[in-house]
Amino acid sequence: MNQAYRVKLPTFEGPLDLLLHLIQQYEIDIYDIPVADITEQYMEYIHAMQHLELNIASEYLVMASTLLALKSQMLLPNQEVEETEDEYMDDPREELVQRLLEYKKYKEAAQKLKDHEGQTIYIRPPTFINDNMSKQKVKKGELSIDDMLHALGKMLARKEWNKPLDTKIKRTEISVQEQMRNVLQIVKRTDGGIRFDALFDNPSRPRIVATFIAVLELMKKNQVFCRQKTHFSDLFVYYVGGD
Amino acid sequence: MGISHLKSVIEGLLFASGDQGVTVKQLAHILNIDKTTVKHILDKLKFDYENNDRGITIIESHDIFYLATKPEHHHYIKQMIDTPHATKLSQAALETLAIIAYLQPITRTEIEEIRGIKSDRPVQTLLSRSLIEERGRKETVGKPILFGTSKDFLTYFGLTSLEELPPLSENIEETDVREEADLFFANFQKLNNNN
Amino acid sequence: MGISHLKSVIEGLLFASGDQGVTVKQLAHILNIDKTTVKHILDKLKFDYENNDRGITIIESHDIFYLATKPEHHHYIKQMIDTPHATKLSQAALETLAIIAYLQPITRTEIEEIRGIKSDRPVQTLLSRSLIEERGRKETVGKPILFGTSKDFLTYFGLTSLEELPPLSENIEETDVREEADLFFANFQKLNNNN
Repeated sequence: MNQAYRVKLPTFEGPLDLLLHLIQQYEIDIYDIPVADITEQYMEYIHAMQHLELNIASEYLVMASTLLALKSQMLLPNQEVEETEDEYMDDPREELVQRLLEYKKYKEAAQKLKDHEGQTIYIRPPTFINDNMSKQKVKKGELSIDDMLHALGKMLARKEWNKPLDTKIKRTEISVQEQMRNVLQIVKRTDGGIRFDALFDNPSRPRIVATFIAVLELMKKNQVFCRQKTHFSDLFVYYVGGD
Repeated sequence: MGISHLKSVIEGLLFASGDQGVTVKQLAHILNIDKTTVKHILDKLKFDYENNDRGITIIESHDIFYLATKPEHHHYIKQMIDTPHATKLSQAALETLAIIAYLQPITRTEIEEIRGIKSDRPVQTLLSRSLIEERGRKETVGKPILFGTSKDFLTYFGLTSLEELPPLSENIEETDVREEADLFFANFQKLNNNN
Repeated sequence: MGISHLKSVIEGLLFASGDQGVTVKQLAHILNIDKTTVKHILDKLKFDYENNDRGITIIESHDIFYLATKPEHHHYIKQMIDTPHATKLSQAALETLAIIAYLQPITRTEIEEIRGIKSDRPVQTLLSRSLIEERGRKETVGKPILFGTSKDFLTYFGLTSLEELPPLSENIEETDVREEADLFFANFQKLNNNN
């Protein structure tokens, strides 16, 4: 759960993303990166983050040292040699360029996927024929309780039926969605986390289940996490914070 | 929107409506056309489905329309359900089973309240697979059937007794709520650690 | 049994299999015909469904076939089915998903090499949203888990098969980085040429 504490640099998905941003911002030719300039920009960014006392993911620092090493390599005298095709192959920047290009490719693919988001295709649940269906005994250990709990968790992600005009279904009074919002609100309000059992204020059966499933789901969504200092001690639920 | 486009959208809507089905009124509303046109298109679809290279059909019950398989194909469908690949429990059945396991004895309506969706099919499946069984009737209006897990349920999950289950199950009345919550979580953690 | 009858039964079986789907092998077994014939009929069905008066289509994920609605009708179907504000995927999750989609099966470490940053959290998110699933283990040190996209990935983005993924952008010449990428691209090119 320690990733909960790792603050991500705003708007950047890692050092490669930050570098691509700088390259775009300064209209730099990706195949001919002015290492000294970009290193300076990059370091400025890192310092700004440090100044804001943000916890910088170690990958950013690794990249910083890579850039600094590149910079000093580029300053070596053999740079005087005229750039030829052969020289290009030995360009110390080559590896970084490849990584940037590779990353860029998938970043663009992600954007294309994003454009498709919401164009949902629907599949229906399987059909069963009720008449004289043979009783099918099940085999030992075909499934685990884990599967069952997983199904409970998935229940929430499922599309809910929009109550049609003439439906006979009685809507649940305590929806898990609602309970997730409640739990999240409570947890958000308490900085030091909240005792797990304090979430179960209303001891009615459906509410207990709804709350339990809500916490489970929130954990899966990485919106809250739980901590237990020692075995059998009280559990605390904490808010993870922005995604 | 031309008739063929309307027909395609209505087929899609019928398909997606699943077990719940859809009414003429709903279709008219979504497509922003009058009910007579909807009925006309449903008739056209029905006619298409009568062709013997089609495997689905429209059924109508209490003014709700559903897509369904053709009765003459039930033999094949039964065979598919009986083949190993399909014996895996569906998401709906698993959810329902989890709820029954935790809260037994429980009525179908109570299950539906938690799932927020009609659950007669999954209950039916679980019954037919002998994972759950009837446990008498609840002493309330309509005396609804109560369901609980069966012996086969234990076998299926490789358990020797219900006590091995992450129990929100039988002693709910006696267990104090706090204790129960702790138990829930302890189990959930255990499961998580196993991953 | 003639082709049109086979077609009708296969449509019925696809319909009945729902979100469990059905494989060519299963269909061949149930109908007692060879797999080539099954594939041939599936192609015929797909072709029929392309007609613009049809509202359903066949999707394929890892050799399992499902009947589904058409992506272009999502707007109407959404009006009937309330999708409770499914949170959009974060940039991190989208990037991770794109890498998995094009390079599957792939390990988390390989994803992290491309993204240049730890990716356990987006992988977790994608797993919990059932957009990716485990696809065995890689035969290297530590036997890391391999991830691939799921059927829900296709339905979420309105794709009927992985082949519909948009081709990766050019500057591919330099991609000695991963053999898979080249392989994938070769496939896309083939597809593109076929269109």
